[in-house]
Amino acid sequence: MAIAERGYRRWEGRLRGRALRWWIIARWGVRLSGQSKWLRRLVLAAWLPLLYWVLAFFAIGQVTDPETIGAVEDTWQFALLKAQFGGALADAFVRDPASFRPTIWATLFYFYLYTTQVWVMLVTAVVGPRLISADLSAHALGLYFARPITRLDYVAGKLGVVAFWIGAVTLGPVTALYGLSILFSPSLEALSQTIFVWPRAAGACAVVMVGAGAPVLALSSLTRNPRFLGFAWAGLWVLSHVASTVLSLAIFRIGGAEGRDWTGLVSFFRNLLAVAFRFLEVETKLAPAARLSHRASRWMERYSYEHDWRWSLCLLLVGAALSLWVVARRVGRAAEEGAQ
Amino acid sequence: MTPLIELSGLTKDFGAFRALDGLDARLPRGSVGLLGPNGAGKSTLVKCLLGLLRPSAGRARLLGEDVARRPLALRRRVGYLPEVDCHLPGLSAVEFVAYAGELSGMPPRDAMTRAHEMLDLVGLADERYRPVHAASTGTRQRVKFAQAIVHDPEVVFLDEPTNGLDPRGREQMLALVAGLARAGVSVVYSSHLLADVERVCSEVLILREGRIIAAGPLEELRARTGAGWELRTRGDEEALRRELRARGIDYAALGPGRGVVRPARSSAALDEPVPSAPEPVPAAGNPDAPAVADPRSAAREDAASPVDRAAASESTGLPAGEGPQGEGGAPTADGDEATTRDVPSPPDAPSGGGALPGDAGVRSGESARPGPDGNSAGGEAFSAQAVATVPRRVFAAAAAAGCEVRRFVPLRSSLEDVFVAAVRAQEER
Amino acid sequence: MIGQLWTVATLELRQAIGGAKILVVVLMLFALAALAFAVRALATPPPELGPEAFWPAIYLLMLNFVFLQTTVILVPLAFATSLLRNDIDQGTLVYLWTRPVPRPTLLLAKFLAASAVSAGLLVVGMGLFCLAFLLPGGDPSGGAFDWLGRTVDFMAAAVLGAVGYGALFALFGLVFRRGLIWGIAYGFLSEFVLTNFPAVVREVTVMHYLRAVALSGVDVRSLGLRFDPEDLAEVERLLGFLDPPSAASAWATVLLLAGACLVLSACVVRAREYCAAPARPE
Amino acid sequence: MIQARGLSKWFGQVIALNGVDVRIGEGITGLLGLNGAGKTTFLRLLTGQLRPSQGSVTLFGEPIWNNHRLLRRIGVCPEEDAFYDLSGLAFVACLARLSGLRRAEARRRAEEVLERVGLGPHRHRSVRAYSRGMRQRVKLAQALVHDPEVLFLDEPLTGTDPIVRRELRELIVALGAAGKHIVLSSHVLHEVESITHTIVLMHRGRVLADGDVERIRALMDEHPHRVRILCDRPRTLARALVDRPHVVGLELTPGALVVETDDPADFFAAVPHLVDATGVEVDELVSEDDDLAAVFRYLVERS
Repeated sequence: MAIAERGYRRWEGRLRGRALRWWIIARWGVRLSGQSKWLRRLVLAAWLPLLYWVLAFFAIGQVTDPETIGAVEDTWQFALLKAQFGGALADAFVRDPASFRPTIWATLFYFYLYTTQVWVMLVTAVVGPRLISADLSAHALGLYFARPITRLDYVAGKLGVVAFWIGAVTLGPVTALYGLSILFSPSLEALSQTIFVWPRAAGACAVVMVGAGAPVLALSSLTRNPRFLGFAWAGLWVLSHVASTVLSLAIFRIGGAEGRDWTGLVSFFRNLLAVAFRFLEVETKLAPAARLSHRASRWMERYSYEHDWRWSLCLLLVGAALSLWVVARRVGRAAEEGAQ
Repeated sequence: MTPLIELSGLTKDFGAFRALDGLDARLPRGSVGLLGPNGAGKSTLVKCLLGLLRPSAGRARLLGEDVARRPLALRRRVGYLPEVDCHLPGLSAVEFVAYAGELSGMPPRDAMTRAHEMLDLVGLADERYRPVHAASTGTRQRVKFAQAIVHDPEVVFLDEPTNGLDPRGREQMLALVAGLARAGVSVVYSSHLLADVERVCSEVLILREGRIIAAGPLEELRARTGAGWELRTRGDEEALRRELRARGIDYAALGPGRGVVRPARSSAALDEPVPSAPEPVPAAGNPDAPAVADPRSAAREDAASPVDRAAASESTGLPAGEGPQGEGGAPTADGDEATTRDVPSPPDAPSGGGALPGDAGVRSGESARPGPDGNSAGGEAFSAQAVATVPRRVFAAAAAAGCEVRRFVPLRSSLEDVFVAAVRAQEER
Repeated sequence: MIGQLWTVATLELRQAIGGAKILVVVLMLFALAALAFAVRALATPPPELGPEAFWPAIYLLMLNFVFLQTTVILVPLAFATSLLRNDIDQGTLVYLWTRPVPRPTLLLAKFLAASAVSAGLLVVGMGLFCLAFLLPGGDPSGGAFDWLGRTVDFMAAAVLGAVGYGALFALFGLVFRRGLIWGIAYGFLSEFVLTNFPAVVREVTVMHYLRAVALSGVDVRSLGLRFDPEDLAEVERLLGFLDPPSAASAWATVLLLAGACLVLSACVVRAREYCAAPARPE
Repeated sequence: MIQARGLSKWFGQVIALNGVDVRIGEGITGLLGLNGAGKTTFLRLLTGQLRPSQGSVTLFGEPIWNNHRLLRRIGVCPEEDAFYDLSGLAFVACLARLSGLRRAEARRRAEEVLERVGLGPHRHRSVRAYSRGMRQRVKLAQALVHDPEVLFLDEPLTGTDPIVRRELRELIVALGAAGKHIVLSSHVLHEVESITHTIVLMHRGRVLADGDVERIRALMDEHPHRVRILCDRPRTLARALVDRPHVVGLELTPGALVVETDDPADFFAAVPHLVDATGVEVDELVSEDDDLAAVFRYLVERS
């Protein structure tokens, strides 16, 4: 009977290349941050309003279904549609679903994205601050960089974590919603008209992931104690929105200045939404309906942004790039210090 | 076999402060000791070898590869136990080690099974499932050790691994390190504790203020210091001294019931003037409170009035190396992080007895001090034959004097004396 | 006694100045000043409102909403909630707690220092705000509006707020483990919800009194604000003009509240143990 | 001086002190125990930072909790390595002011005490730039500045390198000699033994033994000793030893003999005669249980 040698044994396996190191950091980061109760409650809360949208898409599917076309006026689905889109647009849609389907889809998806921005702020405020500051205060960077890992892997991994949770609150619900709307749509031909929605929505979510994720990482890498960071981050969003509102009120609403209202650029929310608005092409889709229904035109006025969306996108991307650069530099210096 | 570490003119500056000043050394594979007081540049050297710090000048090669050129490939074959207290936040011990394994390139499943194996090795039972940041110092130190070896590195850098461990923890850590060396993993053991390095390393590199003051195999460095025995007795000391002198053995008393025995030397060198004695036994207050400079010896003292062993070694010129951990000697149980002989920072040690004011009056006269050139000269004067019969004569004398012999240990030079001699040699250069 | 009070106060002052908090607050104040400058530079009075009516109205509205009702709560919240928390986390509380000074005195000294810092920052912030507003074009209302007087009223309200809210948030910091969350909850509740309720409920909030002090010298009607009637009522309601208490009674009420909070804090500090958790059991 | 009667302290369900009854007298007393044995909690109770959950603890007869006048007579050197961002002099002078000294006197005393702990030349540098040893010394200085009667030192020597440890020890001994009463906590056994003979041994929140080391030293000879003898002919020595009445165990390994005896005094007296008679060449004779650590282990296992 051979007694197994209890002491230290060599490992026969072979170490893999450096390819997916960032994925490992991201995967473990998500697992670790997933343990926080607050975060799970937030994500759950973000998925709840989905019920209403599902109902709305169910109603749309039913209403445009050929057999029931005749007796549609008095059904609850049509009532819901009218409540949501106003009488004129609802009638037009029922009569000629093909041409109005993209409008309805784009608007509904935009509304959903509009409501999730608050969740994005809260989720990043909960997940973001601890990601790097905890590593800094625990001197963990010495451990990370004593292993075959570059700063790029580390930063990409951490960005992956915060992007995952932003996605869980935006891309996740959007994809689920799109899947259900496909199920409820009566025919394949309807599907072809709305195929544009998902990739564009996903693009908008990607911009949100990077635009909101990177700055919170930069904040997280600046300090060792993340206690105030969550509030500071949320404060930044709210204050930028308040400042933008005050500016637009003072200058364009009450004051009489001419020219396009550029104040939207000051607000973080508005930048993200302007990009989403453009990605889903809500404006072009809503234009034909605006002529018909008063409500559609009011939406146009309320949700569209006078400033050019490209400025918003550029502002977000530059901000993200700057943030990631700050993170890389801080992490690099801390790696040497951390190992001190 | 390519050497483990080759340093050529390695220099590292932090602004004006020069942490490493032109290091040149070649160290073979196996367990290498990096020794020096806190702030001597040990950690900086380790970080340069790991590629965490870029050297300001000169080159360092690890396992035959230049550290600055391809650090990533090199780091896959290296494990690191940092000195600073660090952990990966929020993870339990087993997650911590598995994650570390994956970061080094192990597939997830292998990393998890290997993590459990490593945690068994370091002796973590159910604490492995609790978060590391809430664990005790001992547990955290063991987890740090496990994460350093989970990916089966060829060389492991251990920076003060026994920091903050209680006696039992220290013993286990040293046994683990020895286990590593047995399994063929090269170990670079950086510490300011001499006894740890003595027990684990075959090669030693002694650093002081960024410069190498001694390097080479441990045995060679220690050969330079002479022989002698520490004797602890209880009973009539005067009778014992007379019996010993009658048998040609010189007894240098260090305190009541404690002394150093050496074969008596005929030459006059024996009775040179005695330098001022070790620190004072405090007059008022607590008369018994020993003014002990060297922590290690205190543990050996009788309660009566233990006198400082280090001071004794300086004044008697004899290597007062403790040596209980000599060949086969079981490590005394009370070794905790400060117990073992620590490396005195040179400004104090080499100046020897002189720096210590006041007098003890206990040993004036008996102890001899072979010249100022340090203890190495005193050793070789004895012939091998004279040395061999000392033990029997000592026991015979003790029997005749009717004294108890509570402790009789050969005085083998400890690294402190090697350090002291090296520093003195360096200052002369 | 006074010497010890002064020593602890300077210690707390030094700690407050050195931290990252003050940096964030100063940044915020500069941002507000920039906002004022932008509005003054870019906005033009609408045709129906002459410049002498438009600018004072905008200035007062911004001072009240952007400054008084947000910053005057946030700054004391940042400094007063963590009076002991900083020392506990740093581990330096032991130096104070083992001195022959009664703990309520230590707390009082720290509170005074924190309030002084908050008040100073707010006053400087408002000064900056006013300066930034007047910079681009001198006095827009042609002398009709006493800019300095009104700003000083707001500064007085800010100091009162620093003391009032400071005492309240100090109590939160001592009683609750996560004092900051409760502080924000109260700030949000009192600021956005209660102040806009009908008069009776409003008396409960500190903001009501701060506003009374801030707007004591202003009569909106005299401003000649020719909003359409529906807007004017809205502005009045927002500015809490229905039945403002007199400035003196407002000061008295808030100081009374602050005193009560401090007495409560003193009792809490005597009763509870404030020291870092014991060493982890082996 | 210090009297604890039935003193207990718990945090939630974790009990830190469990019914401690001890009296600590004048002079230097060592508080000894492993990490987590309750030393820090006991010191915090003694310095008024914690309130006893049960029982009482008094200093000079007075209860300590919320008794700030009593704090005038004590100086505390905490375990945490925590400081304000001040220079050494400013730090000590500021705390001196807090201890009731006027501005001029505080500064003078601060200069004096910094000189005494050997930080004279560094007093204007920021404390956070100090080395580990210097930080320990400035902590000692702030505890000494108002010339208290009693000093509470929580692990003063931990984490310092040997040279600083030696100097700090000399400083503490000198303070003891100057008549200050000191309660010194440490988990490093021989360090405390090298400073004082009066020790209080704590383990898992209870006092195992207290009093003079001599009394504890006497315990040494009560518990069995394992003595290892390295010699050329272990068997002959073993044969001679086996009929000794107090030898309870013999372990033979090549070149070494381990003897277990329950009367060490008798055994050590016999050894010279036996070695002389058998003519065995002994290289080394070491007892594993002839020191304080052994006593601690023995008491811990026994309790």
